[in-house]
Amino acid sequence: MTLDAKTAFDALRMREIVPALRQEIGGHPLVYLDNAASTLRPQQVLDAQNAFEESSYSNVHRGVHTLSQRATQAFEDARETVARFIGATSSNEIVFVRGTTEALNLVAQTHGRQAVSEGDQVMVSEMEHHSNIVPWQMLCSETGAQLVKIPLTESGDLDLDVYHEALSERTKIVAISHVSNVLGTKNPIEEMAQSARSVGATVVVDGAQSAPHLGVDVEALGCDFYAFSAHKLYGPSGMGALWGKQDLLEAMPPWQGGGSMIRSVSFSGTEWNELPYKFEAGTPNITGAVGMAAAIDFLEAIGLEPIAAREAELLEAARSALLAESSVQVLGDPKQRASVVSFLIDGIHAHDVGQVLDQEGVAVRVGHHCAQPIMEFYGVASTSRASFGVYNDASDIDRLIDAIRTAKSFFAV
Amino acid sequence: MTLDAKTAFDALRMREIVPALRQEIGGHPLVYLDNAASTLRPQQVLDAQNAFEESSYSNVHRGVHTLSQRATQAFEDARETVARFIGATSSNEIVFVRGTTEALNLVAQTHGRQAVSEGDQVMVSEMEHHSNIVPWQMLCSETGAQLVKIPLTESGDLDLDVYHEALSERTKIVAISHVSNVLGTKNPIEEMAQSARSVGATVVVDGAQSAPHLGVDVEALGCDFYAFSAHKLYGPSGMGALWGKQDLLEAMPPWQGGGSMIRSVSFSGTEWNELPYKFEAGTPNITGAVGMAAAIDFLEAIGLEPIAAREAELLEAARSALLAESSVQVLGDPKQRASVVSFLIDGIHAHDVGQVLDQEGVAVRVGHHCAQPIMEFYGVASTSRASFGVYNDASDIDRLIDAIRTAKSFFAV
Amino acid sequence: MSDLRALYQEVILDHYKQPRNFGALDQPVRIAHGSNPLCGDQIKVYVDLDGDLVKQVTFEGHGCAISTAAASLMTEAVSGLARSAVEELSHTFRDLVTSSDGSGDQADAPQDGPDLGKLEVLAGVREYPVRIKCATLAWHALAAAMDAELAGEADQALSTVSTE
Amino acid sequence: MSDLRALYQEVILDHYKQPRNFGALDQPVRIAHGSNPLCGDQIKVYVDLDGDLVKQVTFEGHGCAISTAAASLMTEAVSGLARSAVEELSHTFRDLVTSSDGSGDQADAPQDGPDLGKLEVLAGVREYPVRIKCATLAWHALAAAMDAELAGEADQALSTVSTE
Ligand SMILES: Cc1ncc(COP(=O)(O)O)c(C=O)c1O
Ligand SMILES: Cc1ncc(COP(=O)(O)O)c(C=O)c1O
Repeated sequence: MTLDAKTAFDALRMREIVPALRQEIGGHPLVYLDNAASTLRPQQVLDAQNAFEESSYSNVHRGVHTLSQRATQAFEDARETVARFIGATSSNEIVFVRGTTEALNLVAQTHGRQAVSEGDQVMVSEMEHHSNIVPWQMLCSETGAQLVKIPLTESGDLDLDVYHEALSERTKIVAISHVSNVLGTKNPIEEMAQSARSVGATVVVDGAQSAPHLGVDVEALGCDFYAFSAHKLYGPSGMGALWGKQDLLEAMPPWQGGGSMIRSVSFSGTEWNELPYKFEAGTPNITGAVGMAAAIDFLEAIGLEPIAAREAELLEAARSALLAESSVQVLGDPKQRASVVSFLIDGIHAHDVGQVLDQEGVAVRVGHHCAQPIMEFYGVASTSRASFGVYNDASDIDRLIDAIRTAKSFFAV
Repeated sequence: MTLDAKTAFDALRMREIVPALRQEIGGHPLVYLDNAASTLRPQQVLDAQNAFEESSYSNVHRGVHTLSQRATQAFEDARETVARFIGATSSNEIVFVRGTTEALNLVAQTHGRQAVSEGDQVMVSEMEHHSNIVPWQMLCSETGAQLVKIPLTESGDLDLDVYHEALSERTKIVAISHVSNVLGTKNPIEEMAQSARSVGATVVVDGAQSAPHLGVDVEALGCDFYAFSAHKLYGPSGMGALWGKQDLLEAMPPWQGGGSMIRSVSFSGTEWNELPYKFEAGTPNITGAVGMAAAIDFLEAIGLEPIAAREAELLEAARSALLAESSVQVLGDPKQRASVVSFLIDGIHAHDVGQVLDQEGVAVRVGHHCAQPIMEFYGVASTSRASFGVYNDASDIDRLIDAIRTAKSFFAV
Repeated sequence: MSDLRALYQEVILDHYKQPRNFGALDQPVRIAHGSNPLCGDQIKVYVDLDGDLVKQVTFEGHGCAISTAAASLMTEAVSGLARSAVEELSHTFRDLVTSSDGSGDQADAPQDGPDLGKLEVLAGVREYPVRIKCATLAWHALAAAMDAELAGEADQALSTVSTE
Repeated sequence: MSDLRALYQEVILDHYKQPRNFGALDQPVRIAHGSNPLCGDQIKVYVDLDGDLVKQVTFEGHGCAISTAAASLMTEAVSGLARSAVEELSHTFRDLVTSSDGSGDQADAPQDGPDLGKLEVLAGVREYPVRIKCATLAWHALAAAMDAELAGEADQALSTVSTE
């Protein structure tokens, strides 16, 4: 660990900062290694939300009264924060949504329906989360387009040769995750986006696992859409953002109809509102936006670079420790990776691994992680997964390994 | 006010219970009469959310570890609470959504697309909120169906003769609000639903303004879908529920694809999950569900009957006081009504009314209230609207009238 | 009440009650609509242009005190000016009503640009972000009218959002 | 660790490591698949029926300790019983693993119904709601097999949800 980063994290004393980390599970202090599924909220995020509820909450937009103006201000400030966080040129390009899944469905059901017709192709990778497969499957079955798979290699990387080869004028959309939630693979978006652009395809990036862990710059990535969830970056559930290039967003039809996405409504016809409101029908998650911005403030105060560096060290330390452990197998060995590692213990089903680890106070996720195609590729039904966040440290890895040993001895493997 | 209800509300000492009510606006204690737009949260709702965040938060479903089990339990308990609150037979019939708007769009884009074809009719009333117009307009323009309007009468009631007359075999969907957010009209859903059923139309009820104020029993209403928002019933924003009859929900295709709404995913095909998960793609607003259930507990502890009785008295007192005031006009005089009244002051634009009232610490909403067809019907551009909630009392009406007098004298009308 | 006076200065109330240059022009060279969906306000601005000279501007429509007074004051301020001077004035006016973004610091007001004269009375709007659009509606419509290449009607909807 | 022992009793670990009646039946009268998408577990249950008698039940598949042991214990418990007795046992077993809903009160366990014998070792599952489906997977598949009107294969997917 670099000295600077170490200081930053020591100074944070995470267990004091994140209330949920103060609890004991099975008589042991909680070690939370399920960050890829969802993160725990720092006190300052909860405080920001509570303070907002107590002094500024009201419905946003339209209102003349003081609370409604405060709420609108806070809501739009949050949009600015999100835009800045991912390097968007304008906050008009930020659409607030429930999370990554809703963002991807929005793109599939608006831009997707515009861009894709019978005989066209939509490419998604074999390492996608179901949320970045099913919306495209639905689009393809609706339009008669073909869903094409960018295959995995044994190391857990994408087979880029196949990818470049498969791209053609027929490819209209390429949808890929920035970081895999099972393998931790960090995909080379810049390179992939460049090729996709050369055949005129739009590039949709599932940023659920990159936004919390890397410093993301959507302009530098060269993609057209980027989707992520607040609950994976220490913000509230029920909140997330879709970034899209302004010209694409402008050309897209609205998705949901209702209050706020219209300029005027009458029975003879309705005019849509400008960006981003065209895509935000109904009362949004107002307090959620405030919480998301507070979470971003929290991350930025530490610094995304130190976070990435620190988590990279934890990840490598965890991988080494797991690889050194008898009867333990690690899934994949991707070239570039971040924050997530999946493993198997010979002779112990992942479900039982998760159970024993929980009893030892170590929370990991077990199962197919909503990425069944990866399971199929490796020929396993499920894995155990440890995923890291800002509040983890080296002692958590020791606890993980100890718990794995307990499991092995309990099951006598 | 009945004695019992009085006791209940006195005992509550609302200003102590709802933190946002403790603030001063323009040097005056806040009088919040913008409940139809959104409500303020009682401390106990915030506490429930914070406690959940501190001890039980995690992603729901699938998880073996303790937090994930606690979170799943709390999330599904919330679903039970919501089901019970509106008299649903089974919690499988409760789909968690962002709010009323998303619920209505879900129905329009799934059931609507199934049920409606070219030449069919969708009926909505002239008093609908944009959220219960635009999704149907979009559906009609997509399918070639016709959007038919149930007209208003001068009193702000629906013209039921026209309605019954207009119903035919061609009518596939009737979408109506239970309570108008502008006029306070309480529509006779039972009667309207019965006629609709007799021609085979499904009945979609926008319950945004009824769920917080009346005791709702969806089975007794005789409708097929009922949509409402948590933020209008003292729960969090970004949260709401759609209730639908099980057989209809089962017959509907999914709307959004992703994690949790599938049983299995592979590139050769995907199987949908059972109800209600089929309609809940992605990580839901987990803490929001807990908050919504806490808000329902809060309401039920007071009792929906006392609430309705109390709010009815406040509404009638407010209407009388407004009608007695020179230069003030009240919009409509609906037969049955609840919790909302819109008014105009001759010679003062609603925007200016709102401004002066705000300065006096009285928060009302001004504008078209996302119901432009009502504005058109009455030939006004905008109104001022006072809407009541559990924490309002008679002194708030005095403050409203005082502030209106200030406005009149300030503008010399 | 003192805050109210800062927003609604006497001049504003006066122009609200008795708008100047109210009504259609018989032979306008340009017309533009403006609408503010936020409050349903509609405005129609009539412009009599003579080459580079803005000979006369009038307006019609119904709006709140701020938007009506702002339109009325605008018609007085711009009639008789060169187009370029109108544009400059419009710029300076928008700075006036937006610059301090509610911080209330008068010193933030722009020091350069043409003298705003009576238009200064609208400075109080800065404290009320939601009302800024009321104050600039007529100016947006005027700009649309002047930009329209051909005589005819231009539409200018002030973008806004409406949720509840 | 004491909690773990309550869930994973010795008998369970034994049946997990050495499942009884594991493998296909040569001439099954009924076969059913069961799957638990929660953990990817798949099971295939083979039933040899003779009229009303359940002559033999075997299973194949891969699962966690609980589901494997539950399947193994089930095959032992039901082979040789009348269909009606199997149904009764199945019922009593489901009550055993669900009744206390995690409250841990053994007194809540059903007192009536047939003697569960060794199946009692699975009672600890009650404390772990998410594992209940592991314990009942084989029983669901068995029920599907017995319900299937014709010889052939029945599919029984245990409903579940998966989010993250
Ligand atoms: C009658 C009615 N319907 C629908 C809505 C939309 O609800 P939401 O904005 O929570 O989606 C509202 C909110 O004002 C309403 O009053
Ligand atoms: C890579 C990836 N994509 C998409 C999602 C879905 O995110 P959400 O459930 O917040 O919509 C996840 C969540 O696990 C994920 O890890």
